[in-house]
Amino acid sequence: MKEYAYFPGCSLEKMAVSYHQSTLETTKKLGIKLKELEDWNCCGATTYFYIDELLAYTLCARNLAIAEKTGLDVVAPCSACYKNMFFTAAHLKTDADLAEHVNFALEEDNLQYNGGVNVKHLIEVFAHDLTPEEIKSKVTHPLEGVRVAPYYGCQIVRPQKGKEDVEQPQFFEGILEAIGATPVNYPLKMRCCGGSLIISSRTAALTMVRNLLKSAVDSQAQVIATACPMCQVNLEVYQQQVNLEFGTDFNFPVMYFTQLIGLAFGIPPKKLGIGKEFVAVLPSLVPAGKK
Amino acid sequence: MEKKEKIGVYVCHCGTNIAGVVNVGEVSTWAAENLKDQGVVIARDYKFMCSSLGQELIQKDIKELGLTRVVVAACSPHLHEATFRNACKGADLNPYLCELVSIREQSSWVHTDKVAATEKAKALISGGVSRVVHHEALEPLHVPIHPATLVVGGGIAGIQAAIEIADAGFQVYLVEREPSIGGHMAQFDKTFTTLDCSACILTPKMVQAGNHPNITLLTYSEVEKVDGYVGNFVVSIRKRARSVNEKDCTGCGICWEKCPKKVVDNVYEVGMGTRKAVYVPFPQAVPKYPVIDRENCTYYIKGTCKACEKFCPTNAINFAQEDEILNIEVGNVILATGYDAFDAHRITQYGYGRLANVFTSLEFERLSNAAGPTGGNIVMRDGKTTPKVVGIVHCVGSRDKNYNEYCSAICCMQSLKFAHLVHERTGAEVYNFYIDIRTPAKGYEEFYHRLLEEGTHFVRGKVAEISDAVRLPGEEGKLIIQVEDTLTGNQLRVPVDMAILSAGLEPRADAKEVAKKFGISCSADGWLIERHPKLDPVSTVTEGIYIAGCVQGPKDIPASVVQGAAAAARILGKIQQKEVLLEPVRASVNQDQCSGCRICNNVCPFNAILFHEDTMVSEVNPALCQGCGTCVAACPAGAISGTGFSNLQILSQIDGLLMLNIPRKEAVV
Amino acid sequence: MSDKPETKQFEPTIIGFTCNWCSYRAADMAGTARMKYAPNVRLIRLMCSGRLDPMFVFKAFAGGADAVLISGCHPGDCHYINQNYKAMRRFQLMKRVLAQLGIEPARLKLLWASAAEGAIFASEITKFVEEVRALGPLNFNATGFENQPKVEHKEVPA
Amino acid sequence: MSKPKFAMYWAASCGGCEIAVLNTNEKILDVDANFEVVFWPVAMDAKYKDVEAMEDGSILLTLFNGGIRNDENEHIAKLLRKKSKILVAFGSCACEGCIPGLANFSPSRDITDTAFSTISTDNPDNVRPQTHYMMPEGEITIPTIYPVLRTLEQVVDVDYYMPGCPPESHQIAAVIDLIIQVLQGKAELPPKGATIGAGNSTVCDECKRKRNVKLIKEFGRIQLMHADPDLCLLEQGIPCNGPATRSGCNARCPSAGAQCIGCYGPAEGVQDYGSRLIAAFASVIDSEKPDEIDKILDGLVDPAGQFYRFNLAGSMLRAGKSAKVSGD
Repeated sequence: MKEYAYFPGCSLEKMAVSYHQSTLETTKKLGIKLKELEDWNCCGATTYFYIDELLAYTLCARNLAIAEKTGLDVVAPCSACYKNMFFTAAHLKTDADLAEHVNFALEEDNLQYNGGVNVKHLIEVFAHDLTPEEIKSKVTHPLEGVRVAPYYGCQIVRPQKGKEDVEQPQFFEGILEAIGATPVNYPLKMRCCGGSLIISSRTAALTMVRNLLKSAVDSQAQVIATACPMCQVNLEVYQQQVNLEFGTDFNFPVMYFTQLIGLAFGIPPKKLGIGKEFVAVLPSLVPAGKK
Repeated sequence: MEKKEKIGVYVCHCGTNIAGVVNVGEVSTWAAENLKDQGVVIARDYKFMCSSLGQELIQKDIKELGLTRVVVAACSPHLHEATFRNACKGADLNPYLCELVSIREQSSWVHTDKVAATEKAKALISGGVSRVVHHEALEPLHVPIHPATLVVGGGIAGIQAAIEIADAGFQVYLVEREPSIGGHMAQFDKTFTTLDCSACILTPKMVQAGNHPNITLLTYSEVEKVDGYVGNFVVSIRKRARSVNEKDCTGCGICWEKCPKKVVDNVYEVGMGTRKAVYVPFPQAVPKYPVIDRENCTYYIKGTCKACEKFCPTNAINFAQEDEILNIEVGNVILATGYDAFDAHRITQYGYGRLANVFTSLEFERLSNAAGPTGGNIVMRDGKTTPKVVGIVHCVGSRDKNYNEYCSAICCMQSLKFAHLVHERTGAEVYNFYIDIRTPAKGYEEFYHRLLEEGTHFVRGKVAEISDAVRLPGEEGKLIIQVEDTLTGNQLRVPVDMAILSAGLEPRADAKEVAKKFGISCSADGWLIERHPKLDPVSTVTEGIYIAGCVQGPKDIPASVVQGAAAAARILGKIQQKEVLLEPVRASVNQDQCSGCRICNNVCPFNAILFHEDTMVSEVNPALCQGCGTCVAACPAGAISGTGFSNLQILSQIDGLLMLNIPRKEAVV
Repeated sequence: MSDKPETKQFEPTIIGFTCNWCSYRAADMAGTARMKYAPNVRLIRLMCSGRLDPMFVFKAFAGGADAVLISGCHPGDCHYINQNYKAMRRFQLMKRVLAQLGIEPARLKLLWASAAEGAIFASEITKFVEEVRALGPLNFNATGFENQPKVEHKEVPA
Repeated sequence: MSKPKFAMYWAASCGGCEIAVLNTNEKILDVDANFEVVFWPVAMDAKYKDVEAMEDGSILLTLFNGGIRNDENEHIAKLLRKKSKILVAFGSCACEGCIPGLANFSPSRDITDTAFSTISTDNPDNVRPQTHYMMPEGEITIPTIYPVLRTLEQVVDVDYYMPGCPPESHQIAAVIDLIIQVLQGKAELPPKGATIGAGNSTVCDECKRKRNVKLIKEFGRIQLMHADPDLCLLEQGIPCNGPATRSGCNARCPSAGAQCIGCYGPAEGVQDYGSRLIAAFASVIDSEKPDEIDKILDGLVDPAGQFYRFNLAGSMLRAGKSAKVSGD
């Protein structure tokens, strides 16, 4: 049985609770044990690294130190959490001076980080640690004919791991194929969703969201699959704002990839947090008769 | 030391180049006094040792003082070792008894502290003197030369080389892997700047090579094994079964007309067109005999068909034909195995293979070629639509740390040629996206200006992405080229109908194996290494092996032809001499001390070490030995010695450099 | 070494082995370009770094060198195909033996330099000299026997 | 006519050399028949004084085994040199330092510490030997230990070298025969400086194992490997010193299934035994990747011991840095 240390991150507690639920449901089905870190803290999000780098590293290192005690790889479902933890782990490995400072601070908490943690994004577990056959074996309701735009966002492959293609990766498509869906060729799959610009530079962010939605429509997708709470919010929640700003009429479903997998696994939609969206999920995905 | 050597030390001022930093007078006086015990009988300093007066000074001393060894402290041996060796030879002293010590490149030019530089010069001379005592008089090795030559690769460089040698009256074996000679040049439509039709200038050469009485053409063949050494190579060549008897075939073409099996041609037509299972790659192929592609032929797959055999008027089809191994003897070899085009799939953001209307340069060559799949019509992938806007991306896979750091040399000119052809034939608007425009040969810059006048757009910037994600009005159905115009600092989105990736050149996928087979080396990039990048560009470290064309590095047709001819000229010179002189810097095995442990056997990359099973000893073939000395160091029994770089020479030089050869008087603490 | 004044900073003596094709030419190149570097290294030209016999290194240390530099063509660029790999393997094994003999392995340096890398050659030498200076003199005196205590010979009682 | 005089002496050595001499069995009687044994501390009672009283050059043949570890060794080496016509460095210790020479890895301080203050030593007051000590009867002295062990030739001029740890008895017998023949005028002495009682090539020459081209992916210790009994051991990754070691032992160890450890010393013309093996082993390692090479080298657990077990004192460096430098 595969076992990971699980770092849900703040978003999954409230805003992205459906991501949290669907993650737990689908991994349970696949026999994967996610052990939530004890007493984890915020990853520092986007902003903290620009305010106090050392403290931000320490913040992430605290989670890493807790994870190190479990001896497991740590998995983060949020792309920003993943990126922060991954970079922190990488920097601490190469910068002895930084490691010393950080460990000095961690000592206050009786913690120590020795550089032994492997950080993974949740999607890597599905894409690399599981074979397509393992996923296929759990599929009871293949999403046949459903055209999905795999939206990677800008952070998942940004710290390049090994030789993987960072310009046109294909692993998300692989997961979608395994659950019977049809991944469309989505040219902007690696583009930024605007991230926190939605607060600081609203028009710019809305333009980015508009481009992503338009490209999904042009690609004849029926739904966008995401792997990050921030992407999900920008693409889904801000659609009405985009429509107001640009005179468009998007009403385009956006779902976490784990929700799509869960549906294919025959998990009841409610358990996957479906029903809380701003844009209704495709009726074909949740046919009548299923709760 | 039984006999005391008489050594002369000559310290050069090199004008002020050396004397400005090193106190040459002090050095020479010091050498005369302190190196006396080593055998120094005279030490002089002189303004320019390399001048004829300087050389005469040495020669005079050799004659009058009976010098048996000479040490010259001057510039790098790479500059003047030959000069001073010849000077010694002129005075009847074996040239190998002269040692050049570099006190210019290694002292005066690189140090500012005059005292330290002078002391270092003394140490270097002391090392040279200690070493020269153990030099031996050497004679170059004489090896006879077989007059035949092997040319590997039938592209333009190989063809040129073969014709030059054959015209001079000597036998040439021209080996080509594909069914026809011609190489990449046969795929091209026009050649840049002159816009000559490539086939028009290449075909006569191919025919000439094919018909030449002194050229044995071995197409559809590959070199399996190379043994021997300069002047005396024995080469095994696998002549793959064509399934066609060459002596019966007339090349009439009925077989490929009747063959029912169509195959996508991934070689000559780069996937843009088809051929039959029995085929010649292109109409002007030399030789004219077809080949049956056994992987795709219905008979070989299913056991029935034989349409070609039925219709062949001369019964030339031979399904049972087998590969033949030919063993030939040659004196010299030219490697002209060319290049592979960069695989544009690797740059995923340019969408080649994903976006239909992204083409590679070789695809465009076929597209624009009158004999190509579209009859020379420049159309989009649908086979009919003429593009209105075409973008040409330079440096695809070149000058890029992620792929190849080097410049592929031909892409700028190739792109300009494409721009011209597109413009001329379709009237489309053409954009060239370039990093720098490089036009460094006769008529090239002028061609660039011609393109500028034709109205081609030039955008300086590396293309970030080619995408079909439309955003703005007017972009529908187009490919969007995203690029920063680095001259204006603006981000551009250029909608085009067709994008052409001007792919760079890469070493052949098997370049390293080929190099190993022939005992030469590849650079880290994979291009074969020439003996000297400037002064000896077509020979290699292995005597008798020459390189020509793109196998040595990216270059265009004129440069390839030049190298082919140059390699041929070098070989003709060698053949005319009938024998070759080899540097006597060689290793040899003392047969009494060798106990056949076989540690040295595969230490030599030139296969110069032979193991005799009967006597259980190893032996170095002096003609194959390149004198690196690795086996000398590797021999656990100390049974291998190196002429010109013996242990004694080097150990003594260490002693000298550390001044251990100088009797310590009161210096001992 | 003994011929240097005590008051000045320690000036190490380093023996350097170069190959004829790359690193010696890099030294030439550094010279032609008048790049300055520390004068402590005295170079020996071998045809190839593959010629490097561990004995040469030990001889240099035994003879009073404070450090030894081995240089050759970059891996993959050897003029003799792949002989520099043999030098690399000997270097790695030699370092282990030196460590056992109590000689700091940092006194033995392997430097790849192509004929074009005069600047790298020069700066690496200067860097190496500083590293050796920090290590201090090796004082490895294997030729004499000066360290033996002087014993006055008395009649040895039977 | 009186018989020519013979002497044999042991300095820093184990005594194995004398046993090897006795192992020549009845050949020892030939020695007695042809020589007058004047000095041989292991076999007969003699005093240094008696030797000192001899005329210079009056002993025809002296076999000297053992290295020079202290001032007594040096004194006797010089004394015997003066008194002997032919001085033979007998056995590995005298020729190249051998096992006693391994002490050259450590400073002499550490060596005495090991002898007098380890956990197994019953020496509560940490008594240390003194070179001079006053007793009521007068001053007594013991020899002074030197910082490093030297070979015989590093101290005095040596005429012949006879390697081996110990020299094989059949080789000793052959040398005795030769010298007797020389005495009888039937043979000539080899040139001065020659190695006697051994071959000129290497152990491989006498080894019957089959040899191929070598490419080593892994080194291992012989007890942990299942070695092919007919194949060259080195090829199988067992660090066999045979390729660099002088022949003369009939490849005893490899024939018995064990790797050669090099007791016969360097082959003819070899200047630094260990260097030869370092270069040779490294040359045939089958890897071009530094990490992988390091991993392969990890299989050689004690490289300095492997390459210099018998030869350290006679090697180019002669000793480790701590033994050399801390000449306190």
